[in-house]
Amino acid sequence: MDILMQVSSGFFLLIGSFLCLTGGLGILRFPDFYTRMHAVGVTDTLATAMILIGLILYNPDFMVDVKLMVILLMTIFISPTASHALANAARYDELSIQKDSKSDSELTSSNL
Amino acid sequence: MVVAFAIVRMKDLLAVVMLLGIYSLLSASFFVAMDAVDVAFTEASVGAGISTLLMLVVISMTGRSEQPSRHKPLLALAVVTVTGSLLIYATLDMPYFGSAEAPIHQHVAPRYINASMQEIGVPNIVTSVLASYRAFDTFGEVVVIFTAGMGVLALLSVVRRSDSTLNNDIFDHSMHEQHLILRIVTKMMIPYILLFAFYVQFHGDFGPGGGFQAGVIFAAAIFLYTMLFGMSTARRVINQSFIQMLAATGVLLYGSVGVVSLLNGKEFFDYSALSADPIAGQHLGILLIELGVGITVASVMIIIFFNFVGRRNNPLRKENQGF
Amino acid sequence: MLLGLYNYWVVVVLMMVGLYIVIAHGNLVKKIVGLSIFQTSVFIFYISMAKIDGATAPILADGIEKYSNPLPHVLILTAIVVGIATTALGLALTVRIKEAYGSIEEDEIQKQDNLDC
Amino acid sequence: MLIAATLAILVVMMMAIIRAFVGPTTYDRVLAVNMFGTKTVLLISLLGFVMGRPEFLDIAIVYALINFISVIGVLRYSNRFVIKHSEQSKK
Repeated sequence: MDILMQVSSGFFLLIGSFLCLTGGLGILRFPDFYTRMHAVGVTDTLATAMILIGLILYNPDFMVDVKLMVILLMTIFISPTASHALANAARYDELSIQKDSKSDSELTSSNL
Repeated sequence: MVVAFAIVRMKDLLAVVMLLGIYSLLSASFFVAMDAVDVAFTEASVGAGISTLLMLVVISMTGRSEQPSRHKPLLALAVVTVTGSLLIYATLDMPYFGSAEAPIHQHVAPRYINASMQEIGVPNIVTSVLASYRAFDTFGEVVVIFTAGMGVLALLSVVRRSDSTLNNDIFDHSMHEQHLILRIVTKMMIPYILLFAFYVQFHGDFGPGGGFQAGVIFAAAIFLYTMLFGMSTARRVINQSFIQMLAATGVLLYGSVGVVSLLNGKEFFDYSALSADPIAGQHLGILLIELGVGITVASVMIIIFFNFVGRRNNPLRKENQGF
Repeated sequence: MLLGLYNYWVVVVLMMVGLYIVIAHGNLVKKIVGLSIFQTSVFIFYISMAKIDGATAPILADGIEKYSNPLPHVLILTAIVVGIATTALGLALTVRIKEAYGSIEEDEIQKQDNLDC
Repeated sequence: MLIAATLAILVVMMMAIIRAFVGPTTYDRVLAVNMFGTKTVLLISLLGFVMGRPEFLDIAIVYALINFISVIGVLRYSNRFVIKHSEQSKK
């Protein structure tokens, strides 16, 4: 039973780290804001959940598990909401989908 | 550390502030790695949260682009280089990183670590030093925070206008459409944030936490509410004069604990006078003092934020905004 | 052996970056950012002095003998909160300056002052 | 395994910082900051386990909260700016 816990926690941690790395790669390499948003928003929540589940399995202490659960719940609530708000704001700002079409300075000058 | 260099180069102040947020998060993680959990707690809530928010509000008032400076940066660079190299020369005599023989670890610290459990009965040494051994220092700091809050109040307080401007109403409406999901999630989160603030407040004896952090978290919950539901709604929930009174109450509570122990024949802030059992007295004293700190910090932060935002919404400022 | 001092060098570099921003930039908000970088470097200095190799956080628990030094933690804890209060005060002054002069650039403020005289 | 995960998160944090530097628009930067915050939460909880004192997860909770609040703050104050001006131009 103990070894099963160890192996499964290692497995979850591995998946989590992999997802993290994917998200990081995505934020660096994707061509425009919305795809980057997509890369981060999708992987972030799952990666966090995976790593936290891995830690919960790794750890026998009850109190720590409860705190980890709280963090997990918060991430599940907060992370998609923040992504949504961000995407929404970008859409209202009429940020275009083409490849980095507006640089920062153009954006400000066009709005002022 | 690289972040700091980038901050120098950035002209866009908004980006600068965001980088400052990252920098603050980084330094907080550094504090965790250096075993300073309490400090990391504070830095996370204060540096990353509140100060970023305040800077954002100010930038939205003053405009976000920086003009290229006409000074000669070479002179500044020279001054900086000279000072830096002198400082590095001075560090050559310093004890090595992480060594246990450094002079700083020889004098009062062992006493705090060894005697704290018997004398105070609180597992978190940082809390016991903060609230008991060095209660007088902390009192001074609380007064400084209070004074700063009053200073901001004096500089920025606006005469309240009962007629909220038309522009704001339109804006509030558009916000409502746009941020439906945000509002619902926030409504769900805020009670838990407040609950968590209380947990931090009263759990400070046993784990990282205490009045300073709890106050900031509490204030952060209020900020969140203000940002999403508008200033006027938040004013309806928390009255300005009420919060000003609270700030003063916090300082008074702190001071009166000291005075009570003085009246009971012990020294200022010697809590063993508060109860027959010295340990229980210490517990009570720390609890009261942390409460005072928490109330002061929370209400001063709220005062500062309300005044910044209130100044921002002031209709007089509108013509200045098209810079 | 000199490498054992690297934490101080990081602090010095950060401090100098902050100082450079304060000296060389005209924008008042930028100056406040510089000050807060300077401030954080002092925090890092204190905290890194408190660290002892192999020690853990100063919260007493069974079976742990070495703790890091709690005293600098206390000092910095209060300093951070005081720091935000003073930063807020500085920002408030900035806002007032912006309202009075219409600008937060040092040069323009001085120019306007010279015109007034 | 814990250490491997920590290293992975550190690498991702570096990536997020780079994006925050170059990110052509403000929203890219906000995105990077948001991601950085989430990764810091993970890093703190992992660090607690690596250092053998996992009781300090409160800090991670605070990070999660503060991260949310600051993202909302950035959006609110940068966004409002934009909306106001576009409304004025419509009139």
